Amino acid sequence: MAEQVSRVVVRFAGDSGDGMQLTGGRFGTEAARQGNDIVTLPDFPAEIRAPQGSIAGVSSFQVHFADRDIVTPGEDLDVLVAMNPAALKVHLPSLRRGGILITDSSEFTKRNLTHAGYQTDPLTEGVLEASYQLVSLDLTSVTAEAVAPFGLKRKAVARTRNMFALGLVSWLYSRDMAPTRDWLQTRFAAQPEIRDANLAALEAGWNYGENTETFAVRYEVAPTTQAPGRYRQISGSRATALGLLAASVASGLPLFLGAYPITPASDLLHELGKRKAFGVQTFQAEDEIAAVGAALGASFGGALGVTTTSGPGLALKQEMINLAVMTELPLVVIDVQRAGPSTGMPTKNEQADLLQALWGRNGESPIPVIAPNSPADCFRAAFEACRIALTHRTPVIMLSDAYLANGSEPWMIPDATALPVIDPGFATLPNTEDGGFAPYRRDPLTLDRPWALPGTPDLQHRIGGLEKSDGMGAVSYDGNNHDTMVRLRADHIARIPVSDAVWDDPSGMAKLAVVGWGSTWGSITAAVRRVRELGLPIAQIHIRNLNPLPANLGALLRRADRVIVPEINLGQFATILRAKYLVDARSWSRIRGMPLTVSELTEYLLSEVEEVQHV
Amino acid sequence: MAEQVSRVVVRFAGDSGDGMQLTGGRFGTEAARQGNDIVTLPDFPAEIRAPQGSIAGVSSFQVHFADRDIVTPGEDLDVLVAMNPAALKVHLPSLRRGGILITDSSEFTKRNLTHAGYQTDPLTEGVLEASYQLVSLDLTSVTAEAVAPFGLKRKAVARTRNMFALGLVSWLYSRDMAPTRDWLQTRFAAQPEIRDANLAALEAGWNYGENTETFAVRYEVAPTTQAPGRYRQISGSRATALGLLAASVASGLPLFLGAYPITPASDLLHELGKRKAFGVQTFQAEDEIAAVGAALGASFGGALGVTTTSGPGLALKQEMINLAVMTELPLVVIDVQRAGPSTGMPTKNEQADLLQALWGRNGESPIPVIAPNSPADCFRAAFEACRIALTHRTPVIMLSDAYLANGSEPWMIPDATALPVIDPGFATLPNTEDGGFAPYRRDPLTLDRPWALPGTPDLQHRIGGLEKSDGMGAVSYDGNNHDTMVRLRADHIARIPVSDAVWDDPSGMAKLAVVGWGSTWGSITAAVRRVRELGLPIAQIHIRNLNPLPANLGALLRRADRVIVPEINLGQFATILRAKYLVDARSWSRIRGMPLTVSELTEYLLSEVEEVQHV
Amino acid sequence: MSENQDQTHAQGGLSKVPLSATPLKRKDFTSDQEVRWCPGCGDYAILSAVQGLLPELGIARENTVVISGIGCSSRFPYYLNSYGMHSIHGRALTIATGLAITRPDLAIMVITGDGDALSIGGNHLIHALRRNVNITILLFNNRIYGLTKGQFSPTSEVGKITKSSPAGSLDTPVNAVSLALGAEATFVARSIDADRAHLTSVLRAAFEHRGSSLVEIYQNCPIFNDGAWDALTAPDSEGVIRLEAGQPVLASGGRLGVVQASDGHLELAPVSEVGLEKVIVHDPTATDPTRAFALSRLTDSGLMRRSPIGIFRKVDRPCYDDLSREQIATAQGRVSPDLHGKTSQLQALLAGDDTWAVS
Amino acid sequence: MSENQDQTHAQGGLSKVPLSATPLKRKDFTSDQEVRWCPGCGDYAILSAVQGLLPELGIARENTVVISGIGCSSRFPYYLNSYGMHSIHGRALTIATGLAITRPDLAIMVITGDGDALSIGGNHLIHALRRNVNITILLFNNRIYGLTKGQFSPTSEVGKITKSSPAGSLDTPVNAVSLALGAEATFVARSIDADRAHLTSVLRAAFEHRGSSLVEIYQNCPIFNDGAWDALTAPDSEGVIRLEAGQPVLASGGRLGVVQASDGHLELAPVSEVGLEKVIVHDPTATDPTRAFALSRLTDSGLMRRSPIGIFRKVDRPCYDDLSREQIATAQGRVSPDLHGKTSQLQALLAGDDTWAVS
Ligand SMILES: Cc1ncc(C[n+]2csc(CCOP(=O)(O)OP(=O)(O)O)c2C)c(N)n1
Ligand SMILES: Cc1ncc(C[n+]2csc(CCOP(=O)(O)OP(=O)(O)O)c2C)c(N)n1
Ligand code: SF4
Ligand code: SF4
Ligand SMILES: [Mg+2]
Ligand SMILES: [Mg+2]
Repeated sequence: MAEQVSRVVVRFAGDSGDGMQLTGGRFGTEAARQGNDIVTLPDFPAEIRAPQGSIAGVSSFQVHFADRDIVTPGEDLDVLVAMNPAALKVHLPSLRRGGILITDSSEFTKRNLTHAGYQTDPLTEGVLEASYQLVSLDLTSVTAEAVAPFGLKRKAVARTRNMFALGLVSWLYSRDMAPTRDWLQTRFAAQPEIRDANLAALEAGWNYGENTETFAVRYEVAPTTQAPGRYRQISGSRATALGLLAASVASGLPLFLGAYPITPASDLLHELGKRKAFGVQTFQAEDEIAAVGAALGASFGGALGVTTTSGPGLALKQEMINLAVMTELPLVVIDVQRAGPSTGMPTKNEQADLLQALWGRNGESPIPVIAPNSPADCFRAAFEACRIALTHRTPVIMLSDAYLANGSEPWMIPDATALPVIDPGFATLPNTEDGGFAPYRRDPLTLDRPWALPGTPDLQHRIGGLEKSDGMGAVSYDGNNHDTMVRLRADHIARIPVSDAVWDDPSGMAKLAVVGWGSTWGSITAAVRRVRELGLPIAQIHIRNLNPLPANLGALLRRADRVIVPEINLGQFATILRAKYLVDARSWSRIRGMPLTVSELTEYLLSEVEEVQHV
Repeated sequence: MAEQVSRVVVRFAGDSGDGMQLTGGRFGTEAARQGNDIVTLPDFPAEIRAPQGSIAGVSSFQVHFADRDIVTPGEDLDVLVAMNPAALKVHLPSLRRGGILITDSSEFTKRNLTHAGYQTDPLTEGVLEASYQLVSLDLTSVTAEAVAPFGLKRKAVARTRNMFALGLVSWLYSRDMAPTRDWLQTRFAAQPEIRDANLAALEAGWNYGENTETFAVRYEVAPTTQAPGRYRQISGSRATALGLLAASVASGLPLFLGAYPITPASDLLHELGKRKAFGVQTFQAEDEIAAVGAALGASFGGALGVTTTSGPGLALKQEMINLAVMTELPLVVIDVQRAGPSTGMPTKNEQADLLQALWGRNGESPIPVIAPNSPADCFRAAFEACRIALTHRTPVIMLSDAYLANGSEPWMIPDATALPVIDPGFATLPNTEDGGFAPYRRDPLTLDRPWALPGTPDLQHRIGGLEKSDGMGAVSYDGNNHDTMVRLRADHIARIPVSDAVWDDPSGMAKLAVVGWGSTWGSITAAVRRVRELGLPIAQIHIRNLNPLPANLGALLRRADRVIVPEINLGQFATILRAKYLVDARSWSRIRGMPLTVSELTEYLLSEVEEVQHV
Repeated sequence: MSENQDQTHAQGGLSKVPLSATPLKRKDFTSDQEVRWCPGCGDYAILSAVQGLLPELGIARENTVVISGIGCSSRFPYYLNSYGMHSIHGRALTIATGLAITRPDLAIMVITGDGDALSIGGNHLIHALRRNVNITILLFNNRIYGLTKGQFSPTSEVGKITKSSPAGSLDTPVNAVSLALGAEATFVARSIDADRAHLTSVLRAAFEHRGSSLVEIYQNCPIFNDGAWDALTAPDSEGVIRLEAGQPVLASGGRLGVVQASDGHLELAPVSEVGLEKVIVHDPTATDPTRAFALSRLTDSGLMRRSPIGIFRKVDRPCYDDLSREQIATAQGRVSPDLHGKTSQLQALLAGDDTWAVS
Repeated sequence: MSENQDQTHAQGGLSKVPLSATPLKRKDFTSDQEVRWCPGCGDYAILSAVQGLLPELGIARENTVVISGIGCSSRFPYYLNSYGMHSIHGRALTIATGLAITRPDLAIMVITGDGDALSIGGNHLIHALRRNVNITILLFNNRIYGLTKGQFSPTSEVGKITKSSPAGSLDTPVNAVSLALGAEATFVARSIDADRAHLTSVLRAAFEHRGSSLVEIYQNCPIFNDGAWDALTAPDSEGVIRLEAGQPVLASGGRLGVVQASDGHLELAPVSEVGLEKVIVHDPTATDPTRAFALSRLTDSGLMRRSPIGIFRKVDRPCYDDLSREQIATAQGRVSPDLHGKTSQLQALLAGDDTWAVS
């Protein structure tokens, strides 16, 4: 009876208090549980709770779900739920022509309309119906009726409107409601009236779809074919926290997090704060400098020292990170990038901290940099950052971003017993002829230095920020020694093994390569797919290790006639590629605080591919 | 009677307490006054006053003077004055075979020899005489005798030894002693015995040369032909301070310096602290962040806000500099670079903060960067940094370094009345249709924004670190606006006019271009001269504006078959040139805490030139 | 310090700020920006008190400057029609310091929060206070990080459960008044968002003080820390202890009085038992800060069931910016302060005292 | 706080540090590095006192860690044969904090200077003190920036002429003890480089204190600030006022005594006039810090002709690192603290509570 569709984009939008994050999150989970691939994108109001009903206070959550592998949260909406005029104002432009628009007419009051900047009520003008399937109902009344038996206060009743909306949209896409009902049971177990009211609202929404003739058709999105296994949905923040935790278990070193709250990195502090049973100690410091200092101190003592922050905080931490470079101690720095410069747009996305991460310190200060490419990939990237830091005794920066941190996707749960062991290989014995300890006597192959912990008898030694003599590590002002050490430090990082880059070109005929890093992987991959669907050849290269770069990258780039680097910055990675490989890597950038637009990128790539393939 | 020589390098070396800086400085001034071109290079012991007579405590001052234009402090010494064994140990390797070695034999005690790591007394071994003209005298006794009439304490007597040495070397090079005598008269006017003792010691040194037959020949270095005018000798620190002061006068804005002491930048704070008669307010802040914050606050109020620091301090200031980028307020940041990373070698030279200056901030944060190329050139660079900051409303970073700050050279005193006027062009009237003030309504040509000072009626407005709407400058989270603003900020800085780069190639046949920036100008110029003296063609390009780069630079680079970039870092400017112009700029680097060695660079350039010219 | 200088310093905090030509009204200080705090936020009341007070001070609007850091409270400048800067987290005082040193003609206010001023910005606070820069500091204390959505702050009580301290925070809270007194502050006061009259009077005194005036304002954050100050007004609490110069220090509607223990610390005792004559009389102008410090310890930072409000300390000390300008004036002597007239002096300096001519 | 926890905290500062198997001697703590301070620098005496004290504490050498910032004093770690880090300017306490939280088995010392601790590092100092992290802090106060060759520091007197203040500095000096007390410190003491016995006894008490112990040490810098403390021993000075628990607080060889004024602040008075019974008796363990604060104000920071030395305050309060470890222990319950045994727990966490299977 239901019409089969392949992929759907739904956005729930309303006032901050309307529970849109919860509703959208739940709808995404429903879809994932039913075997769809999903990608989600929350969008919070900037900073402070803005006045009710205002444009600034609009909160939204988008769910893209499909019967096949998808990589972006989607762009053109199939369904928009707009709980008030402000939400309609902000989000209507994203709804595709013919899409379904669900609104709560009771919220279209004079006051709210003015707040949203409407002169007249758009619901009554008849123009919306011309372009969209408008479903405008008095959600407040219908919900109130449904939850009447439970004796809730007016405000509490209003808070169940979101479940009505969820029920309605769930009906529309033929979702199985049982898991959501279970979830409500658990969530509100302690407040029976709230639980029952929410269940009733959910039911009412579903029934509304079932019983009225509002919708001409109902849809079904078949499960995708996924690798067999057990799955969960995971956000980038949570995946990062789990990756760090897994590295702690895999290395046997307790995890210490030094952090100062900053959007959008604070969730890592919140997540890890809950992991005391794993021996995780979280320290909310007085500022970013103290946070990274404490992490370095913990590292010095043999813990897995981690600090988390966003761009402005990274700037503050650089002096201390440089001390970690000089002392060659492990340190994991996670920068959840946001839109800059300065305070910029703190809740919005950007990937403009790459050069800061690589070069934002005084002197020659080489550091490995890693970037995950999707929310779930944050797990692997965080684990790898820890592994490199611990085994090579170096600070490592992981560049996540606001989109990765808040976005989520299904994730096949890894087998904890199969995690690679991380061996910190602490020094326990003297390493000089006379029974002393030379803290900078390096492994000849990897150039890693030995790492001896306080408490180890006979290996007492002093390290610090002054230049040190090769081997012994004593303070040295010798010019030739300094030149040697500067080069040794650079070489040490350059030797860290990283996986080869992959030239992904199913056609085998591509002349144009698009190169990306970090969270733009989703948009780029989607755009590349569209180009290929149109029968045009295009190669994709995605880089996770930004320093050192894969050894084969130069060769891959030279294989292409044209190299395009889409980024959410003014071409930072393009700069690196050009400098290092002398290839004419062309930057394509859109810096709008959100993921790159697939359609726009596709169009650009198409024109470029046509140029290189046919000329 | 005296033998004419063209150029001479003299180094005075001794214990920190021996007054070598004073002696060398004075000898340099003498030479400059007599019309020689000079370049000087002081070398302080690292950080703390080390034990007397120790290697770590050796302090030296080198003077290169010539009958023609010179550009480096020289390398192979003609004369070494070594006041004690440690000074001999450290500096003997720099003395050329056949050079003159003057030592104070009374300091070659058992204790001092051990301190310096000598098993036996090198003065008595007879080997020094084989390679050098050794003049070993008991300076302590001869000086004591000379100053006996003035009844000084033992310690004070010892402190006049340096004047004996100065007198002796001055005799050797036929210097005119009158100015030095005058200078001593003034300096010690308040302490007549000290004054007279120093004069006597100076005289005694001169007479020692005159009367004994120690030296076979005496030398003369003729004056160079310099442009007519009045000259003085000037160090980079002083020139920088004067440049800032001149900009304050030229703009009519009071100078405010916020600084936190750090080697080798502290002298700027000390210099400007003395300029209260010019209305200069210096503020020694609690840290680097407060220092730059105060400077930005002063700028906001309409002063010429300046902050001075070195590498680690720059790292700390970046978050505040980024606020200046966002608020588009003038701010002059002077980074006197030193050897890093981390604390590194704080008294040694390096030019490894270039990438930090350009890119060490979160987000897209473009900033003009200027580097002086010689001590005297710091005047012009500092003045220009202020001019750009004030007229274009932007932070500007000037990259000086330890060598420039401490080095000195003759300088033709500029005419204060001929300084270009700097017009800050404050806004005084509303600039919107409705009589309001739009702080980001830019000049369409330069993209500079209007700058209205607190206290100006009717122009009240608020600025800050959040992204702002184009024109009005209200807080904006709009994605498209952000993209616009990111590009506008970049474009604004890119449009700042800078002088074209010069392709300096007298032969007109060069295929190899050597490109430099900052203080390596001296070494590179000297090496280029040597290459040309050998009849080989080579082009030199020196860049003072590192951002924006000269508009013609790409064309110049492409004119060369090979581009070499010598730097005291691992190739930071080479990275920029490669990325921007896609030319195979090759880095040549020696990171030894001191200027590039001319002979080594010459050798390298010779082999490269031969390769490109003959193949 | 010469007599003459002392006189200068004795002038009030606004003595060098031009007056407004015409009387101003509250609405003159209202900007066109929509106020974006949460409904019920204590920040509204504070904004309103400031907007009410400023016209009364009589100073020119354009000579009023507000510098803030980052935090909910730090959005304040947008809502006040004056010059303003919404700067970066914890650093407002550094910016204000540079401005105050160079511009005696401005009334400079710093708006900051408990996180902004006491966590990341703690060092700048103590240094501004000891320098005594002429700035009025409003510290909005809601005992929480509001803007970042609810982590504990340096003023949160031990054991506070927040997103970042799910098992309870461990840090002993900072007492802003004690800290300021330990940092040589010359003016330290405390008030409450809800008490408009008290807040206005304290703020007025703060503006009139020449030097750094710190005003801690207990502010409610209904979203992330609602009722943080409710214990102060709970019926069984000892509650707010009002400090008024020359008055005995009483609590609980006069039932309790503050008395000095033998070792100098202060305690509350029933007035009926100890007698009113034993109750200390408040003197904020005492040179030695010990008594003010003792008063600051009456706050039970954990429970917050009692706390003094009012002006703890108000003493005269030359302020940094005045001294800095005096050094300039002294150095300039009778020389024209007009920089354009300084060309010949500059010429002399460019030359230095050791030059030679080449012809 | 449970009884059980209180017991833990009551243990001394070194209670969790392993003891040395064999008795150690001074030379065991002497590193092979040549000491590079200037001749006559007060730092030598402090180093020597520490090298003398450490063996007496009986703890294992390898469990001793020194973290320093940057400054002359901060070269200290190189000279002590223990684990050490010469870190960056002002930040030693942050590093020590992370180390202390994760490693209860280490005796952690922080070496810092008046610039390092009170200027750039002031914020970390006040936060470490209020958190009461188990660290012994030695603040070498020479009232000058030594390493950068002589600029005034936060403890320099007003009017100080230095390279960076040719017309005299303007900043009111910080009183480190007052500041620490305002920042909720549990252990605050002061000593003098030259008084080896006093210094050793104060340092011993500091090590034995569980929590942050701040010891300010008056240190002479013969090169850039020679005689900064000489007024204290000048014949006509009131001089050093020794604080000893349970003893009356006297100065000038017993001629003067410290008495309390009516408003709680302290003054010196001739004992013969006021009578010994009026002289206050020192009790560093008083819960309320008012008296300790009053004592701290006896220092005349400008002239430095009198100043108390000894332990101002020493009170028990749970320390941050112990509490943090207790939270872990509580959360772990009976679960094995061996991380390698945590794989199954990790597996459960990786899965979360909402999973589905694809087959
Ligand atoms: C360098 C930096 N670190 C962290 C942040 C994130 N941040 C913004 S405001 C804030 C704390 C706000 O608390 P408070 O100062 O008490 O102000 P409130 O919001 O409670 O008024 C934090 C941690 C930031 N913006 N910049
Ligand atoms: C970030 C940074 N800023 C500034 C400096 C320069 N610096 C080194 S030590 C020091 C102050 C030293 O004074 P103090 O802490 O009193 O130590 P002292 O040398 O007197 O023992 C300064 C300003 C630095 N190394 N790093
Ligand atoms: S979060 Fe709290 S402090 Fe911030 S605006 Fe809302 S109520 Fe006010
Ligand atoms: S400069 Fe002063 S503090 Fe530094 S080592 Fe020398 S005497 Fe000691
Ligand atoms: Mg707050
Ligand atoms: Mg000092």
